[in-house]
Amino acid sequence: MMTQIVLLIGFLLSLTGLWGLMTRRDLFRMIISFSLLDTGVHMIMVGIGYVKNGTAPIFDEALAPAGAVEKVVDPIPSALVLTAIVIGLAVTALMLSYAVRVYTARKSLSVEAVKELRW
Amino acid sequence: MNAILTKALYTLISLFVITNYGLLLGGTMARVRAKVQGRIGQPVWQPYLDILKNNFKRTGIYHGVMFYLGPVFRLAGGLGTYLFIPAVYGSAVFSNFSFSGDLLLVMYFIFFGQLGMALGAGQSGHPYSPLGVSRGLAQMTAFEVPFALAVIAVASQHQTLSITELVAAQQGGILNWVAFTNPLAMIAGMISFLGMTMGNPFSVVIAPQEIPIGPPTEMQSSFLGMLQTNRAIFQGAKLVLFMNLFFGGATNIVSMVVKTFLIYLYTVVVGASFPRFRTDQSIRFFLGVPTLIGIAAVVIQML
Amino acid sequence: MVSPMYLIAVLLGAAFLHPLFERAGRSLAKSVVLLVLVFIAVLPVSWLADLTWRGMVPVVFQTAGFQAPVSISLRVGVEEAVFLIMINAAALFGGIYLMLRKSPKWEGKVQVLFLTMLLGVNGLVLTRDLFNMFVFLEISSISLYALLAFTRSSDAYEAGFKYMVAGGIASALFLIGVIYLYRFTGTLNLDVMIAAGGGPGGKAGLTALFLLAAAVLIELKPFPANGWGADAYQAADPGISAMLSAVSATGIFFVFYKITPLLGAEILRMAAISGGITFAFSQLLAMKQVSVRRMLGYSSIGQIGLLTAVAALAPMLTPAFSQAAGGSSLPGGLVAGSGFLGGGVFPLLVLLAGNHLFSKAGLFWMSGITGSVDTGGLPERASLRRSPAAAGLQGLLTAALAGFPPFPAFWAKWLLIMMLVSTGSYFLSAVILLGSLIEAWYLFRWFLNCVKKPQDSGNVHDEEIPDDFAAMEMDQEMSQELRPDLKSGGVPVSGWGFITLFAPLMHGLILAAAGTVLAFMFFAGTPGFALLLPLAALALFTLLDSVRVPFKLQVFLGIAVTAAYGLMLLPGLVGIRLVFGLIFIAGSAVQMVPLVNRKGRHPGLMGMLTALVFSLGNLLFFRTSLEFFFSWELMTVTSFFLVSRGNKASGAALRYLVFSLGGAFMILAGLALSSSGMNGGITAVLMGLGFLVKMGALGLHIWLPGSYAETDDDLSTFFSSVLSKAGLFMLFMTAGLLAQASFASVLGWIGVLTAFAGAFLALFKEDIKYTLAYSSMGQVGYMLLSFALMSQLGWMNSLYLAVTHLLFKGMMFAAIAGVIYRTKTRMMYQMGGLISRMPISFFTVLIGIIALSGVPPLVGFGAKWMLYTALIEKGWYLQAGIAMFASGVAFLYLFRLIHVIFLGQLKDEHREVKEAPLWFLVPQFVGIIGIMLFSMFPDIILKPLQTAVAPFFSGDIFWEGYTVISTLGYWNGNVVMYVTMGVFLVPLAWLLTVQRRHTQKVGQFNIVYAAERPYRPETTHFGYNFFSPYRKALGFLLQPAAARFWYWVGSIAEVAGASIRKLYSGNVQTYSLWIVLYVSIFLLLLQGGV
Amino acid sequence: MIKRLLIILTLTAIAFGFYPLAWGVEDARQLSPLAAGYVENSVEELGTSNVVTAIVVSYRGLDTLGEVTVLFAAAAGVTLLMTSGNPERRKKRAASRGKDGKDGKDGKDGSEGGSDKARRQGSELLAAGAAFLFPIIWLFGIYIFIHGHLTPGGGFQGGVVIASAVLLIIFADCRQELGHTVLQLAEALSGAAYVGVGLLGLWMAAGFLDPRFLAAGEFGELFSAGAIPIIYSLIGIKVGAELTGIVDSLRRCS
Repeated sequence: MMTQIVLLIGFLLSLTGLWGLMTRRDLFRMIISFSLLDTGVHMIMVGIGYVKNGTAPIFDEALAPAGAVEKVVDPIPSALVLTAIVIGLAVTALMLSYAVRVYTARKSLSVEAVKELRW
Repeated sequence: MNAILTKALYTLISLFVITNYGLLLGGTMARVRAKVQGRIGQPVWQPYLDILKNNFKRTGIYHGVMFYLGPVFRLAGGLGTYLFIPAVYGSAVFSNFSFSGDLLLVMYFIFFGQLGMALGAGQSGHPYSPLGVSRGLAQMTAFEVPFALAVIAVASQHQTLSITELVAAQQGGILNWVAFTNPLAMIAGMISFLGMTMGNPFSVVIAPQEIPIGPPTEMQSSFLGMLQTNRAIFQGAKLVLFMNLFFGGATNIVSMVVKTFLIYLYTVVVGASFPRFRTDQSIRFFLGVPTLIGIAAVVIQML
Repeated sequence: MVSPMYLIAVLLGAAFLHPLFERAGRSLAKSVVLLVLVFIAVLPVSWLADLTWRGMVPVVFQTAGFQAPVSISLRVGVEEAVFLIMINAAALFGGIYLMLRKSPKWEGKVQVLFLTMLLGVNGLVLTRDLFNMFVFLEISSISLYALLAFTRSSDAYEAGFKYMVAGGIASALFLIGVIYLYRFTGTLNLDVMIAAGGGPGGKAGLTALFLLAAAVLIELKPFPANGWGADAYQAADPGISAMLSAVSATGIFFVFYKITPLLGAEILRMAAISGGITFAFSQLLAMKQVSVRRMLGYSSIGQIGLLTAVAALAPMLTPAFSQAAGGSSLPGGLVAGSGFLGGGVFPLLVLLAGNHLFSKAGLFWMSGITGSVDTGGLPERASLRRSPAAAGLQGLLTAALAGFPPFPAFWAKWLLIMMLVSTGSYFLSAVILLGSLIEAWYLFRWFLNCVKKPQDSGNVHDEEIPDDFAAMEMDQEMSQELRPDLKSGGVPVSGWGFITLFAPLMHGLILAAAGTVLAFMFFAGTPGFALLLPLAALALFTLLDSVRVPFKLQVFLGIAVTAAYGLMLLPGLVGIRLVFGLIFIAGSAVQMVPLVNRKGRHPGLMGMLTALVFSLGNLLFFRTSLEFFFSWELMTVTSFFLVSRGNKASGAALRYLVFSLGGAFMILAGLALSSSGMNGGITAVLMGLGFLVKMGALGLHIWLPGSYAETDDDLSTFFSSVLSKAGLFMLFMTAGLLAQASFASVLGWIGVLTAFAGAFLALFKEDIKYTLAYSSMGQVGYMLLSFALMSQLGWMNSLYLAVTHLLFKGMMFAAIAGVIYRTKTRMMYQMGGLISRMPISFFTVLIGIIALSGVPPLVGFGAKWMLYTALIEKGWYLQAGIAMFASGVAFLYLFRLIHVIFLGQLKDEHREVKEAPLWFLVPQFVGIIGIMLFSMFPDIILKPLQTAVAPFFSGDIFWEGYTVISTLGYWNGNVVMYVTMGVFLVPLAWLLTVQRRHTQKVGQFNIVYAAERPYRPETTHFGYNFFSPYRKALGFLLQPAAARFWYWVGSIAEVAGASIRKLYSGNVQTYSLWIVLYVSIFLLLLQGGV
Repeated sequence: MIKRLLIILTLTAIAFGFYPLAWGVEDARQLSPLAAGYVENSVEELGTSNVVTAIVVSYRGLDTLGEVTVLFAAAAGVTLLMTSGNPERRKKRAASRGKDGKDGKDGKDGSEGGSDKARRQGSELLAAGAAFLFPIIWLFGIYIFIHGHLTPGGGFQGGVVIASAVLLIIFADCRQELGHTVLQLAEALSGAAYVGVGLLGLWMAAGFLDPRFLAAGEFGELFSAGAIPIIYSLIGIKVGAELTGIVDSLRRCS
């Protein structure tokens, strides 16, 4: 149940991102929509990793290494999502600087300003 | 050796006959034409006089080698054309050199003289000469079409291209003539013959009446004489050819004279009774009805 | 084996430390980067060595000291090694290209990003872990995103943004797919998944797999979701575009190749469909492009699409491949080769990918070096002519990309079509062939626009008559200034340092070397590698050019090697092959002589020429269809390059290429069909059409006049008198296929109509070369007609015509070339009266036209006699009638030719003209001697021909001394000759006697001219529009119906391209819409269970 | 409008396609064997108490290396985009940033982007707070990445925290000059060191990026789990440096 909720939210988020990407006219808004898409995907990844009433896979007083297998969530998606987040961050940064550049070159942030190349 | 000598002798005889016959025929026809037009006309032997006069003219001018050779080519064309046709069927004297080539050879040898003449006229540098040449050649290609179709029809009818065999196939009764066994071919051929003789309505090439236009424009003295000689021989050759093709050839001189005279008369009559075509008109004419008739003749042979 | 970790470590270390290096000094940094590039280029080579010669098995390298799937593993197998060799080599030269270039400077972050991009691509190729794949994908993509900004133009920023949006969507899909795959299979390791039997089942599993595949496909820029890719190609710096196309695209394609075992049949089918569509549509799109780099970009997209389709079809093709490799259609060489490359479809993929990678990168660089931005040509009327090295290089790369032999794509094309047809997927093969045709079209259009002379309008397909006599002077000036042998040599003046050509040069060399090796592999079975002689000749003369050997020497050498080739080859031939062998080789050797007259340097000319002659010769002794096709294509491409040398030939050359290639593709299809056991009518039609194109049969002839006439004057003769026979020869070779009565009669009609059309069109030409070109067309028509008769006389006549046409057309072309060379004009009416200045040429032409028009007693009549006899025997009466008409018309234009040039009024500016140079006269003498001999003694040529056709047709003609006797008639050339001489000499003697000393020669204007003296030759010389009555009577036949038809076909393609372009509105949101649409459609189809 | 409709249709279509993924997956009952293996063996294999760290740094260390590279490439890209090519112009810009006035925007280096509406300077309060908080945040960041193998967090988190401190400073004073040399050195050396550690693993231990060439140490101690803390620290430094660089080159001062 938990998984499905997370997944649904994740997918909704991604679709929202796509929607914004395709409809918002402002470049920065498009970038924001893009990070929405990313976040949605990350949520999906986390949701996949969830195990029924499991806890974080970190051993401490509460969680002894022995027999931890039944008590923890899947650590792999967490590891992957970590990487994915950082990569998303990098892409967003680069996108932003591109947007800035487009603005300085075309004096406009409207998506209509980036239609020089076509056909 | 002996055989060659006799052959040479025969050739000379045959040429002598055809030359004189051609000249006389020309003179006669000129008279006929005059009569039709209500004139008295020139004496029958006028062509002889012209040739002699031209040949013994004191001064002559020429424009270059090809101009000099042009008439020679022309005459060679005429002589050759005649010499490859058997004039009289079964006669050793008049069989000429027909053994060395068949109908196709004759048809293509006609070009030989045309080409040489055209070259000679061309070098004269006179604009009218190539003008006449271009008209003449254009017209020639046109009337070649029905003629070729007629020839093909005849050849396919008798399954041979050898003139002698064609004549042989027409022996024995007037009904064996191609004219009757294959009338369409005959009609097509005879119409194209009108073009071949360059009389009216296809006479624009040499335009006899106006200031001289056409290949012979610059020709004079013995060059012109040579051309006139050729005209006689060539005329004779063509007549003989058509006689052989369509009218059963001739077994002796007399029948040859009669038949060729009639054939020639037919062209003169037509010429006297029709005005002149422009070149493009005559091209369209020949590629029109006559060609269709020729095709019909061929198609009949196909069926 | 060296661990691939070092590859990663070195790249990363260099990238991380690069700022410090640059602090120490730019040159140091540059050299470090170069070292790294060299290292990563060499490492895979060592792997390949280990894997093949040392016979190691593919190694899987573990990281972090744990076994996969616990840790990430990298695999080094033959596939990885081969692809990395190609990719890293391209990267190395790409780096060198960027380094050698003046601006923009290649330094700082750009170098860093270059390295990280390479790291990403190498990792993509090596890794076996899906998520790790994602990481490397992102590394390469982000580096590329950043590199796009290299040029700092606003377009670059725009393109970069679009690219990032698209890439972002793709990676999102990738992540979803990967995480679900992990969920369903419990692992991220590719090998484990494959071992577990491919991807997970079920709707969800399929969807996950599809998302993975879709992400990779989108990165490969499928139609229509690829506008952003084209934008990037267009806006990026050429060096970066090259990397984009060669390195990144190839790497991502390898990812797709890697995951194909996971994807089920359905997804693979969709990938194949998508790839095919992408290929076809990209070619259509590229056709309309103005920007060179966008055009090349679309071409890359198309090629990658083709690769995708092939990789996706692998399961279907592999059995076909093994069967074909075992079967006859592939020589043993390839089987060994395939084993060497890992077998299966893989070698095909390597050939396609490698060929595209190297040639495309090279072309991108060339566009950067020559500054060619617009497909319409080079800026400020510059022309690559002035730099033969660059022109040759671009030509080579273009030919490689278009798949001409010996380059890898040629073999790939052959294998692919063979396999596709053998598996019965005809539609795909047709699409591929059509696409390749279009691709060749626009690629070579660009090439021609780069090399054409500035004053070449590029669409010269017919004579251009100057407006009036004033224009005539200017025309002469221009032709004088244009003629390379009048200019002070064609010394190459390269606008840029030769060194900058290094990178494309290396790629060219790699491609050539690979092609040669492949040729050796494919022709391993054949005795001797004579098939490669053309390439050897090309290489030899290119070498001579590079060391600046004088051109005259080259010509003599060329004649010598041609003669040697003939001596080596001809003795082994008999019958028809021998006849054509003599035509091809002896004829060419003789006609090379006039080239000696050229001054200055002509790089590439002799090389192409000898290569052309050799490939023609190789046609003679092919045994397998591959050998034939190899030589055929080689002949096509070499002759194309010869045509393109003409002063105004670019348009004609393009037509020539497109038509020849189209014909070749038809032939290829026919061969494939027949090799797959379908010897039905369709095969015959395809191959017959292919050969007819080469012969310029009516309807397929519109390439012919331009390319015959616009070629350099001393080269036209090869096309007219030698090359046009190639198609005829192949018709003879494949006669068995075409022997059915229906085909024969159709061929016959085509032939006779071609003969008529040729003669008729020649009639109205003022430009002498066009007259001769159409005349050749007509003659070939006669040959075709006689061939179609399928009778002894017919075939004899066809061969007889082939030989005699070589003689008289060769010598006429030589004479005319001499005349043009002296008078500096091609317009006949501008000449005239030249007989007094050039008597020998006149005599040649006289003999020529007598022979050609078939007037007795010369050889021409023999042809007519046999033709009509055979036609009437066969019962083709109507054809005979048309043929006679055609020959009459031929007589017209021939007379016009000789009269207007040599007779009539000599022009003032030609009064000092001299006879043509000796080198032009040599072939004329040869021709005259030959013609006289054959006319005098027809039997010395007819009897051998009779024996040549004896194996096919029993004799129904026989001999009686000199008289040849058919069932219908007879002909004694010997006696005819004597009689003609007699009747000619007697009147001549008579004339000489009666002409006494009073006969005198008079001046030019001394004519009876309506009582006034003409003072200008121009006004007196009747030459222009000579047969106006004919035009008046039959002018309506001159409608260029065929040209219109083909123009219509071409415009259909262009319109299609133009309408598809509308999809690419340039709006990034539309682009992303297409992407999502692409995904959703295929996704729904998939879940719909299609 | 048509386009809008098409977009809606497309999105519904793809949502329909995603449906089986979203709804077809139940909660997992137990770990996948691979994950179970990690949970069971990470302690004795690597001696990390944070399994995720074990995976990120060691088992899937190559991913992490690549991740660092991605960030590095992005930083390089941002620098490439944001600074015009030639260094002397960059110097000029730095100089102009040093002193007041509108001459901050010069040439085509794009610094006039957004400068049409002058941005307000950071307030006194912000400046003081930033100065006070800066070391603490730094300390916190360092703590996070050296304890990455024991507690939640790690190199990336730490690096981000550090960069955020710099961001705070820049908020306070946009014209704050950063030591580019230091940044560059830190970035380059930490990255190279990371690669070097990986190679050490290859030479001295079982494979590339194998942290076990150092003693596993006492479980749960700070100096344990082999080279993992070192790697994480290097990552932390590198990430911090790179993000700082990004922030630096993205800033636009009036």
